[in-house]
Amino acid sequence: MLDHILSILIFFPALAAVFGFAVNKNSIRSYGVAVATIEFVLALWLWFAFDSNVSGMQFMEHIPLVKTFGINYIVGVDGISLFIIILSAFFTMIGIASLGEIKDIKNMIVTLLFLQMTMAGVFAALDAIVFYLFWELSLVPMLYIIGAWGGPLRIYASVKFFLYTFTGSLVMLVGMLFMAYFYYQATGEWSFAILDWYRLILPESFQLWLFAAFFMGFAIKVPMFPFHTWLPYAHGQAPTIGSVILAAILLKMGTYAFIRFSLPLFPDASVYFMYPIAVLAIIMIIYTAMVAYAQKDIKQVVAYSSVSHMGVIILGTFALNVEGITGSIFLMIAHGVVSGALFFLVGVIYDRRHTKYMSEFGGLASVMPRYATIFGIMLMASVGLPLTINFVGEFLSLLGFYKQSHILTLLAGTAIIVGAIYMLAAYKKMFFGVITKEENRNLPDVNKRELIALIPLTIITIWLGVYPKVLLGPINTSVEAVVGMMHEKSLTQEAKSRIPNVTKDVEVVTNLAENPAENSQEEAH
Amino acid sequence: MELFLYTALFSPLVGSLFAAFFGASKKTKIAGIVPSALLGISLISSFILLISVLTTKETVHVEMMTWMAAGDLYIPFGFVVDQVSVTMMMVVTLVSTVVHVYAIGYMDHDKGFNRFFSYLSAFVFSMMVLVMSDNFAGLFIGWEGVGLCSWLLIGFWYHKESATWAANEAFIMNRIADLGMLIGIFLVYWNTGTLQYEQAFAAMPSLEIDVLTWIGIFLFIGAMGKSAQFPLHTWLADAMEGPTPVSALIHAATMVTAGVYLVVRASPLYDLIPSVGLFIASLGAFVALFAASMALVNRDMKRVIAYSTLSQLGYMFAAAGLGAYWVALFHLMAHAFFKALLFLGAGNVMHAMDSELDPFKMGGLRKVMKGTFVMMTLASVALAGIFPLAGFFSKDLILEVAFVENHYIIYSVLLFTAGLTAFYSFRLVALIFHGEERYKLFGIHPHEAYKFMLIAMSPLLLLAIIAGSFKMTYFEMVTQLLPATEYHVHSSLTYWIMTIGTQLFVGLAILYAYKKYTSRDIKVPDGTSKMENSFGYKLLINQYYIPRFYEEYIVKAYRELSDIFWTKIDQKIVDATVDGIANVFYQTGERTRVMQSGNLSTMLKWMVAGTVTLLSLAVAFGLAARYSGEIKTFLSGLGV
Amino acid sequence: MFEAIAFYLFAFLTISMFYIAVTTSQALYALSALAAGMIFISAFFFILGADFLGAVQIVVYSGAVMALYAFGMMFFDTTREIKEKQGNKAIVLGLSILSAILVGAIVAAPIVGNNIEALYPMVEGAGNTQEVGMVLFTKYLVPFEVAAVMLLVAMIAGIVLAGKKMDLSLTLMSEAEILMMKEEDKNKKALS
Amino acid sequence: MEIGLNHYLVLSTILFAIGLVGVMRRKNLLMLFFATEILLNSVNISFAAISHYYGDLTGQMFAFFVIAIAASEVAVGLGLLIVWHKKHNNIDLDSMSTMRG
Repeated sequence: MLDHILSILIFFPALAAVFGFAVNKNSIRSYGVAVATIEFVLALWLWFAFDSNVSGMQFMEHIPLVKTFGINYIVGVDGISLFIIILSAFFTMIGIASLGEIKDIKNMIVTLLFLQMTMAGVFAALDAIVFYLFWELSLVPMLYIIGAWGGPLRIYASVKFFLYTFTGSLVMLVGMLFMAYFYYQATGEWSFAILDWYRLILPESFQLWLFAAFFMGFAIKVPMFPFHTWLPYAHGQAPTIGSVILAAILLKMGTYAFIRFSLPLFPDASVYFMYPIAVLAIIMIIYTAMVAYAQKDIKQVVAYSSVSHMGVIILGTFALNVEGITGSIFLMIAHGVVSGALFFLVGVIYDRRHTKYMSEFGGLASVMPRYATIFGIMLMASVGLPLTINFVGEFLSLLGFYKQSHILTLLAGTAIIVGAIYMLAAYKKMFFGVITKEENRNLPDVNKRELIALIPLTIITIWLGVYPKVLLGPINTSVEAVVGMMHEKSLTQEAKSRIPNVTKDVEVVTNLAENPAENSQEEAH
Repeated sequence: MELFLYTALFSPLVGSLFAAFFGASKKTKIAGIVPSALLGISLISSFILLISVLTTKETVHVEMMTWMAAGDLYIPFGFVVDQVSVTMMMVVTLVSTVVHVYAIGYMDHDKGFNRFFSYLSAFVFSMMVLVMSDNFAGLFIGWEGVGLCSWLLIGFWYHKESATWAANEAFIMNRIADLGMLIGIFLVYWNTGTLQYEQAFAAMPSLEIDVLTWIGIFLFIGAMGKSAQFPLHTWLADAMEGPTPVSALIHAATMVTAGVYLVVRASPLYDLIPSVGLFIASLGAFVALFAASMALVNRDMKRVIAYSTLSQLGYMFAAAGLGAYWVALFHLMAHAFFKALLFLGAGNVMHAMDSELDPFKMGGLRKVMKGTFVMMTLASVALAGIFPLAGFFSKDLILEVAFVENHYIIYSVLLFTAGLTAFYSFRLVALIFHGEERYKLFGIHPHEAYKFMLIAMSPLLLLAIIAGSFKMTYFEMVTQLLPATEYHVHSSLTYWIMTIGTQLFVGLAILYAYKKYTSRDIKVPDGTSKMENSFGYKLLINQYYIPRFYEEYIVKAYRELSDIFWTKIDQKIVDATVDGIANVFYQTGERTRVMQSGNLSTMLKWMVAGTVTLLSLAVAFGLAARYSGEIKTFLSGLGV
Repeated sequence: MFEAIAFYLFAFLTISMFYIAVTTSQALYALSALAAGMIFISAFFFILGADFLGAVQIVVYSGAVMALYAFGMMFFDTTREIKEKQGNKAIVLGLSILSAILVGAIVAAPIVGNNIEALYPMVEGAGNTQEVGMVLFTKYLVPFEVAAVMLLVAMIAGIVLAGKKMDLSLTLMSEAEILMMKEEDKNKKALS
Repeated sequence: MEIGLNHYLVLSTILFAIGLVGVMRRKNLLMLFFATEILLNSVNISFAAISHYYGDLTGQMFAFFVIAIAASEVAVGLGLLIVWHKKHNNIDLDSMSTMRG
């Protein structure tokens, strides 16, 4: 069973979702929880069986799909993807368990299970086509969740979300096809397997174009400034569970893909584009933090804060050294936990008051002390206080990038200031002061079902903040391999010096680089 | 010894969690007593460690577990008890134990009693982490931890707008400085490859002076925030919105001195960069004078003491900057005792006066509050630096340091400030305890605080009086770690002239204050007197207009800029572009929809038109392919 | 010479006939003109030596097709004028001529270039009908059969369409009406 | 004054143009069918001509199939036309607008 655990992880929820249609409406909730729990246990089992000393892929499966074009069903995990898969299973579980009273609950649970399949698929896929398939499939359930259960502007928001991200990924698909074509030119065989692509050394000019193509797809998904405007709408209109999954997992696809594709495939281009991307990331951090400060709607604050934090993740990724990349992967997990929790918390108050405007609240700390406490902890985590989960990631990301640029890190570091400003301001508006609205006077505190989601998240937030080593170990091992490979593969002097040499044996077979002229001639024919 | 170390460190945490357990329930005394008792244990453990360090001269160094490890970075949870940290531990645990016990009485009537103790103990824990950590990252944990607790405690009465505002201000100001600190830490890591104090400091002498200067500057920026040095000082006065025990513990004795601790801890670094040290000293002297001047006129009892704290922090930085680290640390310790005492006394007064803070509305309180009167007067004497109280030994030493190091400007500034210090301290004492009983006009019936609160304060009183006598023992202990420079004025004549002159100067200032503020003419100022309308007074009472400047040009600008970013740029430009692109497609569809009129005849026309287009394309490409050679030669002939 | 005269004569005739066919407002005139044009076209086939094709042209067009149209017209009220609102005539003419020229150009392109080869050269000495038969039943056998099937299908379709219950339209009826109709059918069957 | 292939092609082009004019300006469906026949015939002429001048029978074959297709088109088209006429009592193109987008 362990040999196929990844396929089980991917397809079990989808299968269960299909059966879910047949389940009685009254028992669908427990059915959903049961399926999601099994999925989560499977994910935990994967972690147990995972050998954290191995840097390469584990639990690989290989089934040929289209042999002529080298399209195969290949899945596998390493330290980079393992924890995101576990996190996605975890969020599906607590998401379903804490689902409130909504209409068409059956459809919602089925959709969530289907979504879980696509998420697991994206992070486990090691074939570009399979990856692309899951990547696009993940849009569908999200579109449905926003469009069916969203707020008043849901149609606009969901269509915008879908078309925007879809456009980006089409550009990415073109990039993938080109990549496979280059592979064909170099070796005479077609292959879409990422691990095969890793062995390819591309001339710098090709790298730049391909990097740009992949960048479009990833950047919109992240979302990077200036491609971020779909996100506030999507978050603003999505139901709580939709926002949670979107922020916690779906956004991570973009940053994960940067590490899985862009860095190892195009090391020279990564170095070439490092500064522009870092500048974008810094704009993202500061600008969206300021926009978040201007918001009147608490959910929008959290949404924009999400973008701001993603900026730090991007920055860590493009630090191009072990510290930075490890930090950015850890921050993906951290941000997933924290922003997921914050969206849950916003959902709690929205369920009670059916408004998200901060001016409607005030003085909640005295009415809902437990809620205020949990919100406070998550707020501090979001601000990046040490001993919470976010700090570890942010610290490592910024530390990593400091090696590349002092000034830019100093600017990016303002994240900890501007982050504190909007978060504290929002907290003050909502929880401090005296109660001004009569409706707020008798709000019930968080109930059991909400605690099911919030307590584990709080525990994780602090546990991983104090003892991040459990995650950092495996991540570090895999990242070292990636960085080592990037150093080996890089062609330009600049890249060699920017990417540290982590001595690991990396096998590099083909080399388009040696005769780029010939290849470009071939292309012209 | 490790056991004592862990006990000293973790018992406040246990106390905090214990009190937090009762957080949401009704007030119970036990939520205050248990944390206080646990702090007592922590105090005893610290004391045992102190004795051990004193006698064996050995430090205790433990590594609890790994915190972060990635790439070459390795950060453990490591703790060290050496001569410096044990001093700080003693100060922290002692003052906090006193404050805890005191707060049981002070917070007696407050709804958030349990919550208060939870926060307070959490603060002590953070402070202990800060001082005991053996690496920069651990220091940063404590650093941010105390910031968090400070935020919680300043905003403790969260229903008050001013309190929450002050809390956020403090947190954000500290964050600005923390960024500097973080950058300093990054610099240390990338240049020395480690964050452990020992290895990092060992590697520093081989580094370039530029790098060291930057490290020193950035770390000091961190210290500036926490110790409220100019220009990040405004939060400290506003932080007085918190309950008075908090002011005593956090904003006088411990947290604000963390910056001084950092500089002392990083003494091997600052020894290498004397220019930065001089800057620190100059800034310290400036802040000492600057803060003292604001304290002269302020009409809020707690704010006066807060400015006095600021001023004394300036003294400490002056000493530390000049390389006299042990002197700075000594003043830190002495200051912690008498300043905490002063604050707690002020707390008693506040209690008695129904939270009235304006000393002009008090007067003559010595009759009803004997104990408090004695304590506050002695604390003020200590603060003013009169022989033989603690302040004399530590503060005089700083003056001597400045003199011996030939920094006469700093010396004279500090000397002048000493006079100011004496003046405003006794202005306060005189206004509160002497003169007419002006409070009667406001119908207040003052009463003395609980007895056990006074008893709780007594250790501080004792130490404020006798701390000076530990000077030599202390010197011997600390200088095993810090540079053991003794500061002696060369000729004994100069020494005596200086000392006696200072004492006289200070004494005169005290007398002047007494004379001015015990007179019967003192009225509650109503903004009409000549002095109140003078430029100098206005400047001082408005804190040099710095808070207003921040509000007008930074806070407001930030808010407006944010609004512009959102409404103008994000919505009108970025999002509008995206929607614009989508609109192009949409409009194209909308326009071309006319083609699908359903009228077959029209559609046939379009069909023909489409055919024509395609055919012409075919012909054009056919021709282009056929004559490609000619076209190329033609184009090259044109020079394209 | 004779060929040239014939060509120009028939060209003139066809063009004028077809012109009448597309311009006249009388359906009957149009029909007659079209039929005449078709017969004139067969003349070109004869000139070009495609005797078989010419015969087919006359039989199929002037016989079958025109007869069909004539019968069709009996169903319609041909006497009624159909108002033919016209848009911009210039566009219509311009587009037509342009596309015609382009088609001509494309068709002519390989011929001008002289680079097409005869795939199925004419057999010397054999009559046109023979040649056609040989090619049609060897190389084009399958398309021929397919065409036959297509004609059969078209025939059946024509009968079904024209002969169906013509007062009903499934597409324009609502669900309920269709259901009702089905019910009626069932009842009828049950009765019989 | 030899008649060459080009003459036929020009003729065919003219006829095609006439057919297109018919397609575009006719509002009577029946007339539209007529115009279609003209289009098909014009093409047939060029097929036959090319076939003749190149001594290749393929052209004639195509013309032959075109005629077959024309015949079946008429059969089906006319059937549909009758159905339409029975229902709406007219065959005016402008009245057919159920495809309005």
